[in-house]
Amino acid sequence: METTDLVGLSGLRLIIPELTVICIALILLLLELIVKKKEVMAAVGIAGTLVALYGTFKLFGINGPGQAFANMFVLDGYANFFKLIFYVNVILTMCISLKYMAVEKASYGEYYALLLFSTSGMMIMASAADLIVLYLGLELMALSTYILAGLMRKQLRSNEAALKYFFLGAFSSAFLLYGISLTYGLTGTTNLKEIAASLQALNIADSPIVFLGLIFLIVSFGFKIALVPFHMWAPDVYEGAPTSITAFMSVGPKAAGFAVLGRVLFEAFGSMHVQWNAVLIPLAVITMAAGSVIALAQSNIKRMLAYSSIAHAGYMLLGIIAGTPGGLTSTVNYLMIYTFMNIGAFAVIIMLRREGFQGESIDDYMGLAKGHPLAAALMLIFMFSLTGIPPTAGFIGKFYVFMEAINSGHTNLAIIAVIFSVISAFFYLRIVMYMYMKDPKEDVVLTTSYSMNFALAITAVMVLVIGVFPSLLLDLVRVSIPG
Amino acid sequence: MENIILNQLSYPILTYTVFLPVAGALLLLFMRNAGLIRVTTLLTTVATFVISLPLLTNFDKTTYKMQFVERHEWIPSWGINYFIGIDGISVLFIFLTTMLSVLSVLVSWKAIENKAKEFHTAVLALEAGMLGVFVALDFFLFYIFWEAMLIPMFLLIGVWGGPQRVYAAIKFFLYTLVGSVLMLVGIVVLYFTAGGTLDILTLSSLQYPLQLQFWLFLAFFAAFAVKVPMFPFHTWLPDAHTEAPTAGSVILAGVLLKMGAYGFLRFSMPMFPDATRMFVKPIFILSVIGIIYGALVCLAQKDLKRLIAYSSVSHMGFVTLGIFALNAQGVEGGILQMVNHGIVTGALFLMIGMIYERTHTRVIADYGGFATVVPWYAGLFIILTFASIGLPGTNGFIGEFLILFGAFKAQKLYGVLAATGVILGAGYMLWLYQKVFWQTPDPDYGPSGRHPVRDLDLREVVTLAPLIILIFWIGFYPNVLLSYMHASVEHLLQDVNMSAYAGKETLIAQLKEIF
Amino acid sequence: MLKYTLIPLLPLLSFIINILFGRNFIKDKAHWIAVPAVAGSFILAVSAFMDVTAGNVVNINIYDWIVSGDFHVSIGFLIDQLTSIMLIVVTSISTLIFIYSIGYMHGDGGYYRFFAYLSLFVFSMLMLVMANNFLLLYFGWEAVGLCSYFLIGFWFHKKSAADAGKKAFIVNRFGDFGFGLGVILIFLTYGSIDYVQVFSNAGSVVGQTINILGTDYDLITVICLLLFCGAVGKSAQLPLHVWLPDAMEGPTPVSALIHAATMVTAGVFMVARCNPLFNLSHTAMNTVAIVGGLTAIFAATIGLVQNDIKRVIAYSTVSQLGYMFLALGVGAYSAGIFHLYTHAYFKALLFLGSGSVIHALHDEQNMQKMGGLKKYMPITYAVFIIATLSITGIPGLAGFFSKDEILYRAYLGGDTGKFLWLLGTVAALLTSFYSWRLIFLTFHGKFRGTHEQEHHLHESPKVITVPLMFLAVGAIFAGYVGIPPLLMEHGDRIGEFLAPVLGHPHSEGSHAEEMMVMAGSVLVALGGWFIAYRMYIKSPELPKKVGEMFKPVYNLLFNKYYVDELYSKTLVQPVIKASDKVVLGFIDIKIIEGIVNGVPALIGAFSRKFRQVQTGHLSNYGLAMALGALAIIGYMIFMK
Amino acid sequence: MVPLSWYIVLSAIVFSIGVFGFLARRNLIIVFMSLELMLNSVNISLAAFSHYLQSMRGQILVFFIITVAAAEAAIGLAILIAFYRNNPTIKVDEINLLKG
Repeated sequence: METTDLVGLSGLRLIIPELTVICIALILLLLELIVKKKEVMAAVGIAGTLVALYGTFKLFGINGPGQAFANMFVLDGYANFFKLIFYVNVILTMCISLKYMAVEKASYGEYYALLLFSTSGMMIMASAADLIVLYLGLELMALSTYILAGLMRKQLRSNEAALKYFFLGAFSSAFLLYGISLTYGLTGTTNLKEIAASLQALNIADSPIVFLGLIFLIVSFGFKIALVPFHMWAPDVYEGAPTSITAFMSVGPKAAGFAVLGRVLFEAFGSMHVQWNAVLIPLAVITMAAGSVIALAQSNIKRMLAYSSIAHAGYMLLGIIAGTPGGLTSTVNYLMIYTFMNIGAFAVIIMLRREGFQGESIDDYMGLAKGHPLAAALMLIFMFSLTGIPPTAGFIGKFYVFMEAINSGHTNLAIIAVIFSVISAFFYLRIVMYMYMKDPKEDVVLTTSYSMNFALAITAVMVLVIGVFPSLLLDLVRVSIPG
Repeated sequence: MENIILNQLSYPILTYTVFLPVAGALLLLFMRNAGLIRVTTLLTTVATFVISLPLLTNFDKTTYKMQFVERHEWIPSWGINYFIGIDGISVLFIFLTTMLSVLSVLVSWKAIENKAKEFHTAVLALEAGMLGVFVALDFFLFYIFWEAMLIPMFLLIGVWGGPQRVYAAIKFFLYTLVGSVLMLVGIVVLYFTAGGTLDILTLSSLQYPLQLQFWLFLAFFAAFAVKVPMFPFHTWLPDAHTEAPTAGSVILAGVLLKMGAYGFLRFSMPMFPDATRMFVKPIFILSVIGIIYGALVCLAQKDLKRLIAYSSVSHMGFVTLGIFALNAQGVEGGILQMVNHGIVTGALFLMIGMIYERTHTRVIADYGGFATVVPWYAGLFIILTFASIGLPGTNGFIGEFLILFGAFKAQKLYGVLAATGVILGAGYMLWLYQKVFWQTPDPDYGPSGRHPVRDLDLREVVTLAPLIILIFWIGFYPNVLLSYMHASVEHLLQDVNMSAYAGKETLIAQLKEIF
Repeated sequence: MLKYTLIPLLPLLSFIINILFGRNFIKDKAHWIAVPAVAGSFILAVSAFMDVTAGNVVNINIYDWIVSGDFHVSIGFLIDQLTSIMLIVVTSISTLIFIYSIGYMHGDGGYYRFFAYLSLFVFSMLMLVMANNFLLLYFGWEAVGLCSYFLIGFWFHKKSAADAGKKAFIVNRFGDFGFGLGVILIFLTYGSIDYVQVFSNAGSVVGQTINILGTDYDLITVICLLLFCGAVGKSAQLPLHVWLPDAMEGPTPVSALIHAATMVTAGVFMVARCNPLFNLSHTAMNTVAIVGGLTAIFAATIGLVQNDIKRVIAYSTVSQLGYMFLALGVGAYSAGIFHLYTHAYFKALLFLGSGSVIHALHDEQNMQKMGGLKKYMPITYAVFIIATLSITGIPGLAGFFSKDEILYRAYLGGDTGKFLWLLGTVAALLTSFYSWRLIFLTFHGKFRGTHEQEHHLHESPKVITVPLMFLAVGAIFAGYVGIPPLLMEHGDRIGEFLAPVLGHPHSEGSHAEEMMVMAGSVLVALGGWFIAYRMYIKSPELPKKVGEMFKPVYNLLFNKYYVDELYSKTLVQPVIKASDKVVLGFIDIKIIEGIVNGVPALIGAFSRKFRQVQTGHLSNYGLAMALGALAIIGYMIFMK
Repeated sequence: MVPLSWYIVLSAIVFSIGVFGFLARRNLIIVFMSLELMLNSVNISLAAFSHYLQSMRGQILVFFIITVAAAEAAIGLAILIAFYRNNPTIKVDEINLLKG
């Protein structure tokens, strides 16, 4: 016993999902030498993820949070639910990537491996109970994503996107580290729970230095979830990166960022709720404002969705600001819904891409409903869901977040939020308007595949089903995050 | 709960009524042939109408309680139920909605060529949404329908509308959305004040502090005033009406406009009685302005549809005036006038649509002498004209008289001012009729002319007949509708007039209490 | 029960049948449905009259019309003395005019339409007079307005006709506006709008006041004046008389039936019906009397110089209606109704006669283009003479009795009464003058029209002349139901008959006074004839001279005191202009739409501005992050 | 005996220099080096803290940082080279294809 504990082998059981994902990633790297068909690799990837998913659900059962590796790694409902989001994210991304990467002439085998590595990084972040682990997970995720963003190495836009993402990412992780070091210096530990404890014990909750460290942490997390003013990378990277990766990035790192933000703020700095709220509220407001407003003037749909995802980060933040377990739940719930509707939207965008046709300009959507009613209808659903109009899931997400914000007494914030959601409605409607109310310039040909259709079906169905029967999701979220 | 009557029928009639159109819409998804689609849609709407009839026949007029109630758990974690039912206020709108849907399908029979499938899907979705709004007894459910309705309407206007359709559609959508989201915040606040329920009946039975009432009333007012629409929130209406396809205009005028006033009756009044009494004066003022303003603008209109659209502003002014008179005559008159306006203005839009199909112009000046060109058409149109003027013997009179009566009873001055609207109404409607139908026609439109205009055909007469019949039926025997309302309206007025702060009637005193 | 219901129902049926099937099936057989219907209701009316004379007044409710809260009104009939007389007048005249129309409208494109509308009118008029509550009265009131709208605009292809119809309806709406409010106020005062309840406790609210814009007014006065507004509109009294002359655009039978005999007298009927209320308010009574007196003389003066034969008669109608109101105003209700009843006959006769003339001259209405017709159309001439004698009040004819009664009652009515009597007498002089002027211009002298007109001149067919004769009989003998006591004891049978409803006249005067008044009226009648004779027979050039002499006066009269112009300038045009330029052009488009479209435009501008921040330079992005961090730190320090 | 504060201030200064370099320099390589500077400033403070707190965590993290930094360098340079192939420049302000 002694020995096992010393090595922490017992903990291995808790990281089975992570291990699975990483092993599959490694296998894919080797497989790349043997098989040439990318479909196989995607299939293996998806299969592996499903195994991990299964593992996660087996572990779901364990009552109470499971600790491992000297409490550096925690496995609780919170982590598990985020992992669920990551699985969905990566599976859907793989589905929509297949044909697309071929069209982009960038179908490299390591693509799928990298997706999985990045995902494993996110999973580690979600489970990190210690700032060190958190840092490692974050870097694992980030480094793989940098590469993915630049994967179309023949295309300058992709290069530039990767470049910017890399430099700014590194810049932000420097902030993270500085924050960690400050926190460590004052609390003498990097374990979140112990930080909370020593904040109490040493009674330094209102020491400016601690708060300084916290601010640096918020800055770097804000970078990952694209809060204004740490969002500047997002539009450029979203536009430049391969669309499938844009979809991946718009959900994965954002969710991971929220995962760590939530955990750090609630577990470690819960006692400083007032202080960090004072910081987050203005951030949330300007994030919603900038996101919704600047998106109006965009002509490239990927870029527009980048700003939209910034605005959504603002809405999600409301749940954190609420500062209650319920608030956290609402944010997580929002993230899950956001995953479906956003990837769905990007899937439609990807369908338009074909040999010698970018299909990224909003004008390319003119009269889509004439040639491809189904695709247009799907896009319509996703757009209205992003706007937050019932009976789509988007509404449920927004409603829950606003509910928690108001419940915690931030009614004014909620009013601001709804106003901006009306403004944002305009640019989502514009897509619908282009698809249905304008005549097509040239007839668009869609590049579809079984996997693509599968992804679209899943996302659309989920968006509608969650919209009509929210309980299906809500109950799951609520059990994973004890209120 | 004591103030509901569970569905007395053997089958969940309301659920069937609301979701049959959805089923029809889903059915359409698997169809290619436009003709088949039209027939299916027509059958669906007719079936919905037929299914909804037992609501009228089995309705218990003696009670104010919610009837045909169905309640199932829906989102337990939020304490939200699938909770539907109707009372004397909503039952008539169910009837109106199901009927007008049938007619709007009929009238689009030839008019809609492109994207027929999407069009009819949208119409059915819209019908379901509208019905849902009127039956929902849970605020969350209500809001879902209330917003969901916007999507098909947005498409109807934007896709099948006139030249300015896109502008009109987006204006309509955003305008109404702004109001709705503010209401959403109000709903959530209410949710927590009431301790985690959105059950409308429970919410109505509670007492809220005056300050809260004040703000919530404003939040709801934002949503409802835009929908009504009350001056000065009306400018989306002319554009939407003018650009929408006939079916769209009909449903817009016939049902959507009613939801604002319905909201006032169903939510604002019973939940915030004190705030309601506080806002009577401002709303009276806005209503009177709306009545006269709308009428004056009509005098200056050059476009047929635009004129009718602005006349709606005037008529809905009467409605709000009536329901905020807070006495039986006013409220019942208001409700009746909503139905009347649905019938008359709906019919007017139908007829304008029919003539537009023939002449392809809505400019009043292009017409003239049509009484000789299309006599039957002219004959039916004059009936609508006088119904809209409020001539005794037509439904318009009953509504307007009761409203003016109620308003006069409540606040003499406003009653008198509003009554001037009756004169102006005669002014613009007769002016319109003369310009379009009297004097000598343009020979081009004559039977031997270059674009001969044919008179109404059977389909169109069938489309209009029920409305014409209703006009006279209600005109000579309004009790057929009024009798449904009495109990509910009486109960509503009790709620409004006896509440914690009843007595302190001066606006200032209450405002002091708030700030 | 059924009988009374049938009275209005028959014409309604005739309307429905004609309007539905007239166009395609019945066509020029329309009268085969209309005439029997109205004749039928005439017979029923007579029997109803018999019942009333037999002493059983009927008050029946058919069914509940509107029930809302404490407001309750039903469709129901009250058939008492007053109603029964009105029934006789309406149905009898209608019947005759229907028959007349068969010939007059023969071959008109809208033949079936004409009879349909006419039947609808009769229905509405009957509802109006038979109603047993104010709201049903209001129903008939508006309905007859509707019919007059249709019938004035019957030849709608003529712009003038279309305008006239619209004008009539809208002007009436002004009156009805007041009337409607009056009805509401009555309910709020008495808690009911059934005649019986209201009148039975009319006195209960004497002295109560109503506060309007801060000042208190006597409640009953306000009610009466509001009701009177309606009467003013419907009966074309000052200042709402403008629509009636234009209404002559309609076919002549319409002018005869609606705009002379029946509809326009609805106001008189209504005021008489409400006499229990009016009796309680001197102010109201005096208003009624003075408005009536002024209108009488005002319209008469205009009538002096008009050339359109129908317009002359129209103005004479307005003036005669003035008489009736004068009578009501001085409390002589029965006299007013009496005049209403006699007037119906001789005025219908005048109109139909002129119709016969117009018919013969192929729609020529200008008297200056007529003349010397008496040898071509003797019957018409004869009936014209009878009617004129009657209207000018030559003893022995219908007009004499009623008009004399009115003047006498006025005379007895104190100082205001004397003044009113004076007005009345002068008006009588004028009436006599223009009536004879009409005769002389039309039938005497030599024909001034074109040749083919002269060539086609002929007496009208039987179907036209026979009703004329019937009416002529009426114009002569109708008056004998109201012989003044002076000439015959208990001669005023109509007065006594109506007494239960209208009460007895307040004051009785001496025989001497009565003689005096009578003599006066006869004198002015003859005087009028004499002047007219001098001017148009002896020296036909005189009128021109006089016209030149009093040019301004002449113009003023000829242009009807410029009332229409006044309204157009001060009311109609400003409203139209304002609604176009100010309300729509400025408030709606500039202000409201400005805001509605301005806000999104502003946001769009912001959007385009702020996207400049996204320069694409790595270092700027880093800077933004660093500054953001700094800002937060600064914010934190600021918070401390 | 060097007091802790000196290390903290040193690391703060170095960090600031790094930030300044990142924002001010135009040569991507130098920008990249500034990043490394920032990371190492953190290493200084961590090491100092860990020594004064007598806890190993800080120094462990330092090793991790060094490792990750190496990986980061590899990837960063790879991206840079990929970029350079298509657009032979390393001037920061010539890289603004994506903007707005």
